[in-house]
Amino acid sequence: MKDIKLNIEQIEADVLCIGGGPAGLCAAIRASEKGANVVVADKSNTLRSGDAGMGNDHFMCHIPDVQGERPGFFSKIGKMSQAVTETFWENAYDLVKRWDSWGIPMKYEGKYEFAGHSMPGQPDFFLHFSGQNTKVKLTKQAKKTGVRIINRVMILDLIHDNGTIAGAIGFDVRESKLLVFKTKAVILATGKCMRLFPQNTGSLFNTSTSPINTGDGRAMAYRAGCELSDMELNDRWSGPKYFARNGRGSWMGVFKDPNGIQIGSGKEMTGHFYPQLHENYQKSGRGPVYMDLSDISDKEYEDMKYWLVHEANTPILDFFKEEGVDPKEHPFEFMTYGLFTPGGINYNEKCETPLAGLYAAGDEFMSFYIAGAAVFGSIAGESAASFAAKTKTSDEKHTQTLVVKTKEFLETVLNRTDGATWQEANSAIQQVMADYCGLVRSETMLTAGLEHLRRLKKKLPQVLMAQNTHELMRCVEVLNLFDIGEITFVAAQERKESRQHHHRVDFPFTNPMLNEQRLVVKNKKGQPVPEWRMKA
Amino acid sequence: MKDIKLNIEQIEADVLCIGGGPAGLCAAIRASEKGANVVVADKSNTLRSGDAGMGNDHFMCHIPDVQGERPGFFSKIGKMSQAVTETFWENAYDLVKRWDSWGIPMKYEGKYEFAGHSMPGQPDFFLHFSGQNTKVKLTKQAKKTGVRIINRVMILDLIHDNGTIAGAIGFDVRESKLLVFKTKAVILATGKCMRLFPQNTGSLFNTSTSPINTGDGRAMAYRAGCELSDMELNDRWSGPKYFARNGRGSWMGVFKDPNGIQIGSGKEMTGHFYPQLHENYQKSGRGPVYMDLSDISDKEYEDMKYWLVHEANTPILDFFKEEGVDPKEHPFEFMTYGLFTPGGINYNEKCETPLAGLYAAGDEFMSFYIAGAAVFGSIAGESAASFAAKTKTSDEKHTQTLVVKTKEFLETVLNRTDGATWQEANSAIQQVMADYCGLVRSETMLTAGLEHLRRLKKKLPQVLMAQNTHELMRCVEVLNLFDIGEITFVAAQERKESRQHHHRVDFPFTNPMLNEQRLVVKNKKGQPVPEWRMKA
Amino acid sequence: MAAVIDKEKCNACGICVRICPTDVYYGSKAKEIPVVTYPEECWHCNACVHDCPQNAIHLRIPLTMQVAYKS
Amino acid sequence: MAAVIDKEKCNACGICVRICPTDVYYGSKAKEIPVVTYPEECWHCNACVHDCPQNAIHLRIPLTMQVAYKS
Repeated sequence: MKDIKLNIEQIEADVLCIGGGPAGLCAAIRASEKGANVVVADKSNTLRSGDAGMGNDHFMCHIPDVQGERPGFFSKIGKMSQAVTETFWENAYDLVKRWDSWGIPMKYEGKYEFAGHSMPGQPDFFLHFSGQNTKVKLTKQAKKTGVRIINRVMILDLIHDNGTIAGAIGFDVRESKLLVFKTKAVILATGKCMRLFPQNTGSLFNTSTSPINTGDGRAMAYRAGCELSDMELNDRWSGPKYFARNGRGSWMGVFKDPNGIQIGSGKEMTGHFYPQLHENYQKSGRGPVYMDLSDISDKEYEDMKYWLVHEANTPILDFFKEEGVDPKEHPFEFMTYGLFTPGGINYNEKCETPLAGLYAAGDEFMSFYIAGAAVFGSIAGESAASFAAKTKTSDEKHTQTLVVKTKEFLETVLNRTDGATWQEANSAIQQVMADYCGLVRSETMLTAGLEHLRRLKKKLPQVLMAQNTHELMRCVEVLNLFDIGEITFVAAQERKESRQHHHRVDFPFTNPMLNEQRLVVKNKKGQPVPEWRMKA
Repeated sequence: MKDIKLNIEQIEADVLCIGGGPAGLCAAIRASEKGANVVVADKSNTLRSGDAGMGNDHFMCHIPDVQGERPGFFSKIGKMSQAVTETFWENAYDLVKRWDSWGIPMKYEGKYEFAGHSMPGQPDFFLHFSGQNTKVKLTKQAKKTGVRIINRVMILDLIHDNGTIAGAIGFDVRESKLLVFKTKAVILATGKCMRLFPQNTGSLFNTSTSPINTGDGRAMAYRAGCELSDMELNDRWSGPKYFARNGRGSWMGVFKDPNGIQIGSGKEMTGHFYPQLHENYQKSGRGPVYMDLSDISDKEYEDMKYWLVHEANTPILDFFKEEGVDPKEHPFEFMTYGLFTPGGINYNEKCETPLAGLYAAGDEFMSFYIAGAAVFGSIAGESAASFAAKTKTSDEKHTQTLVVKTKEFLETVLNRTDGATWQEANSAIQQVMADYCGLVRSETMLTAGLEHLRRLKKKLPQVLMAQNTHELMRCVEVLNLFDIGEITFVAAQERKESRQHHHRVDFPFTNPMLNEQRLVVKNKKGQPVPEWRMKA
Repeated sequence: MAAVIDKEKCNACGICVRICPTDVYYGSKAKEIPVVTYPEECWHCNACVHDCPQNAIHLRIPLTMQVAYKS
Repeated sequence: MAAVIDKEKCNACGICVRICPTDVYYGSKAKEIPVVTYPEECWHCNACVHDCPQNAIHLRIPLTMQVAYKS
């Protein structure tokens, strides 16, 4: 019989940043600059963790001297509020300068270069930057600013007291330690939610953005009482087949059909906004669709490869190299990846959430790309620091109960010898999501699927099994996915219309009356309940 | 560094039966009765291996005193030749009597009972029998008849010399032993081919019939020079969701939609012949489809459960029991399972193949159910025994080369420490089959997919890795699947029409000129080549 | 884990190891309580459950395989 | 197996173990050649390949992930 025990360790600070990506690190740096005692907890290691771990090559911003007019595009379509959008454009250039001063090369050959990823008829608004080592530089800057970084920590729940945040509870994923964070403010910056829907066959971890982003922030916030927004409006991407990887905008070729006929004009951004193209061609037998680089010049090809390196696409370039194949001469297939969840914690322009002391930033809701993470990370840090400065540490009674309960649960999972692995549970939730709440939704399917999901969810605590704290981290991720899945079902049931990828066959039309509303789901006594809100 | 070596052991006999299911065991028993020295090699253990391992409750046959007129149904639609069909009906009753005499209860409450599984307008032609322990009884009878059974042996290739069979080569899946069978005749009876297409999410082994039936016989026969027939005409089944298990005919309820409205009259056998019903309902948002037992009487319910036990469905009954749920009161969902490969070695009425001394029986081609396995198993045994009686053991030169080459390859896979597991390779072939040669086929998709498949296939010998002989067995299964997958692509390319589940979007019509022809694929210098044949 | 063995009831007779069609018990030793080395290869056929003279085995049906039913 | 370590080149510095985002190297011991405990959790991000000072790591792209291209 196993008998793993977790030792309790307490960590005190003013501000805790959960997640050490661009948002979390920028939050930590700013909060620390503002005088707060800051700790960052990352599931991995901030040097290379998350979507930005191996780089990003485009930073959305407005630099008047270079671009002239401010691009209007994103202020019109963003699901964020007008105030958030405005705040973004006002602050982005400042972040460019700060990053540059921290050693992140924001200029290319001595000047700001805007190129790629832009929309037809709009000024270029993506600054091309050599971002392969962004996370290394941000980590260095955070340490220099006095931030304490604790890597390999899985935070699993927020500690709160009557609507006020008091910290968080987590564990070390390499050692048997339960970590109790007592802080005055908490910033959620855990990124996207990727492993809810199946992405690709063959592997749970073959995802286009980081597979360890499992909506942990969303799930914790929901359990603590925050509402989640737009959870039913799932989205899809496309990219190389079968090596799931984002960065479509960096492949400078055109799409061609099997007969070498170009699809589209090659100039528009349909590759971004019509990711189903590839699936539709495949399912209708007209496919595959190829990314064809044969018509670009040698100079363009060399440039493309340079930027692909900074856009974290070296593994695909290396694949072709090992294969002895030049992608310029060998068109390769694209595919449509699975659904994911952009909806989440709809933070305001100060990064506030409905809970006092709780802030969110970056991809906790939608995305302004890495630039949005930088801007709102910094703002979250500022908000959290100023909240912490005027707040006393909360009392401990509630914490003790939670710690005891959490410790007991985690140790049960660790010491179980017969049961379900996290992979089994993760596959089960993906199966339910794809089969009942996927690309085709209807009242009858949603009802049946939600019942099945809840039946499985109820069993999880009785069967989940982990051999060590690493697997325990994966188990907690899956528990979060079950919460988010349940919320997605409830929201999909409530939205009785079709919109974007939310396709209700029983309500096939888009209802224009809902254009100005958004759907949120709240935790009411453990049950997810939908509510409509006017858009801000 | 690992250094696993395989010790060579030679086994001599007149007849080798590969596979110890109803076909292989009946073949062995009959060959032994006819005076041959017989050995059976089974990947598992003949007591419980294969589709019939835990039972079967219906034996197709014609007993004139009970049924009157012979059912005409199967003689009209079977893909087998008229001669094979005739031979079947002439011999099935004899097998009933033989099985009964071996202790398999072919009578129910003292008499032959025909019920269930039948076609509208046809006499009942399935004898209901209590077959849960069929394999135990057949194994006992085989031993009694003097058959030598070697369990846990994976046969991987036939030994042949100028079109004449000389034996087979395999290995012990529990010990490091290479087994060289020197026999005058070989009978292939390895069952179906199940793991080529994805069946269900979550597990490679969640298959409706036995997951270890991987078309080993088909692949070996093809490599040795036999043509394979109807490989592009893949088929599908339906059954309980998500617990893939055949035995649809034993669930005596009706299908209902989510509103409790019955689908179909409830009397026809559409559940067998329209398995896509469930997928169509799901994909169109009208699902799920429920198996509803609420209208059957208590007596019918008890009968149903009795027969489900003999039809190997106890695990599903046990699931409901543990769940505390009575399936009579709780309609449960059905689903459409993935494609599989009924096509294969189109043996004649004497079970002969084009190779002298090589015979095939049972599910190596299509299926006459367990009755067909019994009948043609017995005939194969008779043919093989009489062939062996007039044949000398073949010379050994060719065998030695093969043994050395095989030993070297297997030891390489066993001693490799970095590489691809069988699961990875199996997932890869399933991905290619589903994406390029699945429910939608077209020239462009088939061409692209075949190229990708061949690229992967070429790499397999360089990357496959097994920790022990158990995993080595799975690796060999996957190598067989790659051969069968390649053949399926070639046949699907050649059949430029749509027929059954072979849906060519570029050739959407069924071509009546092909009604009387069948498509075969032959191995010509290592390349699969299609040819058309007139139906016999 | 597919097959779950009750260590109190099991008498290490080895029948399950002998008969399992997919050999999930590969690597089990004679006269010792069997080990489930390859749980993901369990077909959930119930052969070991049925043939165990001690009634010491039951199948845990994976979450991915639980039949969806109406409550 | 995702990351493959060249045991001749590796100097057991532990950088890959420290930085791997998905912690495939869990269980590796200090000053020993790292072990790939959870290969199926490799995201194939190239972080370890890039940061290895000895150039001792390369990724084997699984058969399921090989990009389909025209020859």
